Amino acid sequence: MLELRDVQVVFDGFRALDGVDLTVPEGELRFLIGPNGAGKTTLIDVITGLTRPAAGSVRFGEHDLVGRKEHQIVRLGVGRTFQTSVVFEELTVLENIDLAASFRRPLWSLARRRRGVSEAVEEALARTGLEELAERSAGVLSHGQRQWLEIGMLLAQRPKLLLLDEPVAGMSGDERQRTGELLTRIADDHTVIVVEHDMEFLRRHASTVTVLHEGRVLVEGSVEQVSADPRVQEVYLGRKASDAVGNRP
Amino acid sequence: MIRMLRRNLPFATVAVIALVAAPLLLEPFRLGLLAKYLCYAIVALGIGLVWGKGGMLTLGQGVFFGLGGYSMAMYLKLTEAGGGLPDFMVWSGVEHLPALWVPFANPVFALVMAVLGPMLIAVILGTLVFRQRVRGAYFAILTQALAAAMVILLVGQQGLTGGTNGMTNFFELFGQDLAEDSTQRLLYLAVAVVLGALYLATRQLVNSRYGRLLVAVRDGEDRVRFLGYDPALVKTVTFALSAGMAGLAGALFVPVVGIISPALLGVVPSLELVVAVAVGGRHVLAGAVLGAVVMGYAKTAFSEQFADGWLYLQGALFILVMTLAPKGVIGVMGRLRRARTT
Amino acid sequence: MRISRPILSAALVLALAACGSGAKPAAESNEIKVGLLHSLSGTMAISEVTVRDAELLAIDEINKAGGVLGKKLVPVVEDGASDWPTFAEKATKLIRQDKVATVFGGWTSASRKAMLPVFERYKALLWYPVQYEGLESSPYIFYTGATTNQQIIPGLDYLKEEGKKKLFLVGSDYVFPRTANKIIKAYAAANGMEILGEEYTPLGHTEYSTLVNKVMQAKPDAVFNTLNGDSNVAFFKQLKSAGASAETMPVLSVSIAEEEVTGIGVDNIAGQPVAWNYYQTTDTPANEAFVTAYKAKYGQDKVTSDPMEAGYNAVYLWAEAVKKAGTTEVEAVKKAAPGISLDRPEGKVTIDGENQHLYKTARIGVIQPDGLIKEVWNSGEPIKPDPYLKGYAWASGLGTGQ
Amino acid sequence: MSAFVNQLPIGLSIGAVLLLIALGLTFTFGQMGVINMAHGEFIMAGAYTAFLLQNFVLALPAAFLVAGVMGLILERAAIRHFYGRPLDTLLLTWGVSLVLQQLARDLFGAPNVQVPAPSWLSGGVGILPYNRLFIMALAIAGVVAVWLYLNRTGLGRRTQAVVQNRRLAATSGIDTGRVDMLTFFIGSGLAGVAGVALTLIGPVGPTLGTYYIVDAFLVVVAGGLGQLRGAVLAAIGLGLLNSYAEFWSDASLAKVIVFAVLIAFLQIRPQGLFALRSRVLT
Repeated sequence: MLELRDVQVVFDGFRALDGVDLTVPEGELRFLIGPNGAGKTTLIDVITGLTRPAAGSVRFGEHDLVGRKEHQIVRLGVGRTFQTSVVFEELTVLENIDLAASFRRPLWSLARRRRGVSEAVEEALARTGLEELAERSAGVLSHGQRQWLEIGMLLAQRPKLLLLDEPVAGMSGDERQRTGELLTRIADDHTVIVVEHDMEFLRRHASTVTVLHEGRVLVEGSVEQVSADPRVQEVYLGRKASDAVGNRP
Repeated sequence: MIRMLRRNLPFATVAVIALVAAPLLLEPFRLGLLAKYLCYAIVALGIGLVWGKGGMLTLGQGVFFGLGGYSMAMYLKLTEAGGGLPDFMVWSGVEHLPALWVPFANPVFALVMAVLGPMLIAVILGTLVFRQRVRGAYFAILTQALAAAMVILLVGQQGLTGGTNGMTNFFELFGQDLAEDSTQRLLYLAVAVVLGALYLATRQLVNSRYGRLLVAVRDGEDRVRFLGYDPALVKTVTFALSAGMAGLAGALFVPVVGIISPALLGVVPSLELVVAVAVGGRHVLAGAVLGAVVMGYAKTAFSEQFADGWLYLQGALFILVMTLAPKGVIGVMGRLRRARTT
Repeated sequence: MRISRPILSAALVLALAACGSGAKPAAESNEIKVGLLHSLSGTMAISEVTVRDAELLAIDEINKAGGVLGKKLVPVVEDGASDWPTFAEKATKLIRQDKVATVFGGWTSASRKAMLPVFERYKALLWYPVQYEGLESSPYIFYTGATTNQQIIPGLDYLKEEGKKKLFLVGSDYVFPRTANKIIKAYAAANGMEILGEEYTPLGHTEYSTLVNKVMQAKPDAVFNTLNGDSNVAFFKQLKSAGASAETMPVLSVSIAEEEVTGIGVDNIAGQPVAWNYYQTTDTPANEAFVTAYKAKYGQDKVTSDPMEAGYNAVYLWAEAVKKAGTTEVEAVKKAAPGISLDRPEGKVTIDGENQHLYKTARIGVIQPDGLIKEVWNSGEPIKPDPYLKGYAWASGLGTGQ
Repeated sequence: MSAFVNQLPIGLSIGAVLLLIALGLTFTFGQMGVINMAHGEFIMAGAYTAFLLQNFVLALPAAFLVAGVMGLILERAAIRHFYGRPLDTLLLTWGVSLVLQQLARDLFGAPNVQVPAPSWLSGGVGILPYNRLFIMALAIAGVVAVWLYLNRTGLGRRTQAVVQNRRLAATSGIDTGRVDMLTFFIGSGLAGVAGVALTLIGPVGPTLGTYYIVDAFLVVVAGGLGQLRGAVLAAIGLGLLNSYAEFWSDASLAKVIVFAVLIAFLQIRPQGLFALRSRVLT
């Protein structure tokens, strides 16, 4: 489904990604972890077209993603969320999701007034549990609700591959719980890649984990395999464990 | 049905005043002035769309207004010349009608070009600029430079455009004598109807998904990319729409006022229109329209009373609006109203 | 959005009401309203305000002397704001709203061209006080400044007499310089003179190093300068610092009068020739009175210039025509005006019946270190105005039409 | 041919003028993201300072102070409420510029005034008059001073810290308000100095600022936000372009050519010559 080969990214002489290979088969829920500066977000940026790699290939199905613009990649079925959620505060929750769901329509047809709510939107609202808030403006949502809205917008796009960048960062325990459940349900019928720091969350929901370190893939495997790996322990525990793996504020 | 009526009641009231009361009550000279303000209001409507909703601050809207005006003026000049050369070409030493001018003898072509010409330029500039993600202040400065460059270009091509003088001395439009008060009244009505129709259309657009998308592009252009839309396309289309409106306004302006000159499309008039929109209230389309009419009227009134004060007033008004009432007159009214009801 | 619309309509009604309230009661029967329409703001205000002042002075003087037809003149002053459409709008207002008997106004050709259709449409009178590019003769405009054969051609005659054979033409990019330069080129071709270069810069241009370089490289005998306004300041400063002086490179200017000299800096321009019909130093009794009265009214440090004098004259000429016609009615005034001849500060002026321009004496002056201009040459007698240059064989191919 | 060679120093001297007028903007626009349309009027204030003092040399520091204080007042009174809203600042400062223009007209009269050029600046070397050389020297001195300030003083480093990350700078104990004030003071002051220099070559009147403002912004746009070296290169590039374009065509066409080239240039380098790279999503 998604195949990265020897991806390299250089920022002003700094090698953010140094030859990453990554294969994610269809239907998998993959976690990406690694200490700060390991290149997790950069990897997501490369896949979604935000950052152009200096070398390497990114294949999604039969498409080569390198060199395509962000919106073109979305149109191929790759969607993402952001660490700091960006939703459109002046629009209502419903409008936010509706906008996400409508991108395949031709531009001129958008000029018509929206009537009713499409199936994709209803579904996204239901899955994220935001039905009650549908008519509220997105500006009044709490941090957790915003993340759910982001995920809802992502679902409404009906993507084949979802990339979630730290979906539970800054959430309360309760919210974490709900997000985790949401995630598992989504993973049932989607391919998902999650960047996450939170080990607890990881243990509970991850199937396969890829550990990045200094722009390279360190190990890949199940949660048990990975946490047992001495290199991972060195990377994380060699320094202060809490510093690297702990919950970020 | 009743809801629709209630929704449109204010619009209907304004429409009746504009279409019935104004032509009956105002003397021809004042009606002409009002027609002029309404032309500006059409441009302002476009600015309200592109800046208020789309967040693109265009300081070159005068260029599009001017291009529309020049298209119309070329047609009027050619009818007046009646097969000969327009007067300014004679004294500029031009001997044959330039090829560029020939098709403008056709009124339909001239009117279409008045709208399409500006849109084309907006599409070209928009594509070049937005695709490279040049935005915000950079875009504003570039449009301002466009206005400056366009003025110099028009002034420099005296044989083609009439230079600094521009074009004036028009006698008839579609066979109607422009000097007649009745013609001027008809023109006023035409301007008012066009403004009303464009207002309704723009309001519809703003309330559609497209309008939501535009606001989304304004507030988070990069995020919109990840919703699968191309913000450059959305922005370019919007910019072109506003350019088309400005062009149409220019085409209407010329027979109403009887002159088009580079002075109308430079940096200052372009900025003045933006000021008007800000004063009226940029977040609401009605605010843009109101602002253009009010500022147009204020300018006339002030320069009739004490000319020197106009710059002070305009400057001060602007500083006040931006610092104290960034939502403009409409915003203040809204606040007052809310204060009263609660 | 819903909140605002009722208020919007209310505001529109108010605006309409305000629009309608502009009408003023008819003039008292012992008064005659006249319009003064010049730029009081914007880039042209520098020049035009002084013309308005001179016109106000003339109105004052006429009123003190008993007015016209026993009625007092009441000036209605409007601001053209250096914006041509505004000139057209304000002209309409003066004619239709204020119902003035005549209008004195304009400076730039563009403002005149913008007002022309208005005056022709409403059959009202405009008195235009500035030298201009000719090729015009509207039945509803009286031109009290020079046309080309009263300023440019005498300027060329002067350069020819001085033995300047190679010219460089520098001008602002608008109608007057372009037309003037066409005439100059035709004149040069007919008189064995050579044009080494012709350059235009946008109005308000201030970077002249490249142009000065072009001029210096071409090594002309003289420069004919039709630059306008602030550009002159930059041009003369940069020309001087490039090492040119009035001796090595005379620059004949047709748009620099006494009031511009200070801004340019006397050091930068002293010794350079200019072409006009009037200078503050022109030695006539009428001028002595004019200069004294002007300084008394507006300040001893003020200077008088050609366009100011032309505006001042315009009021007197109109008043004379009204006296002769016995009415302010436009057609009657037009009929009475031809042949009216007055001794003005610049000497004798006469209204030409054919084209409504004036017979004027051409004068070449040199800018003095005190900022005033000293006459060094004049045409001897008033020159008959010839806006279409019909009387000059070499000018026949200028596409002057009509 | 010699005229062609002559255009090179002329282009450089035009570039120096552009650099001088844009130098202040690299501070206010470049460092703070404030589009100050009244920048041109600060230049004008500098020129009028020279007129009031009637002493060119004395006017340089005096104009720096006068324009700087005006900038300070503007920043404290209005602009500081507008950070993060560059477009609103643009319109606000345009209002300020209108008021200042009219104020100058009322204070000094509409006609241009004369500032005597010092006698030691008359004459020249080859094609370049001394006053042009002086402007070039002043521009170089300005660039060096700005560079030293930004990179060699604590205040300057703090300024750069605020530019790169306002919030982080604030949390690490930098008084961003003071930094803003100072930055605006210096940026406006530099405009004042430019105004004094411009009295050597151009008119001194109420509309002085409007002649330079668009060009100044184009330099900053071409140079890239917040980049001193970008501004220097852009000013020289635009100066040369102006000079040769005008040499081969005419002054009117040259302006149009410059605009077209700039748009084309932005196709290759949309962020200007140099730009801070940022991963922050807007």
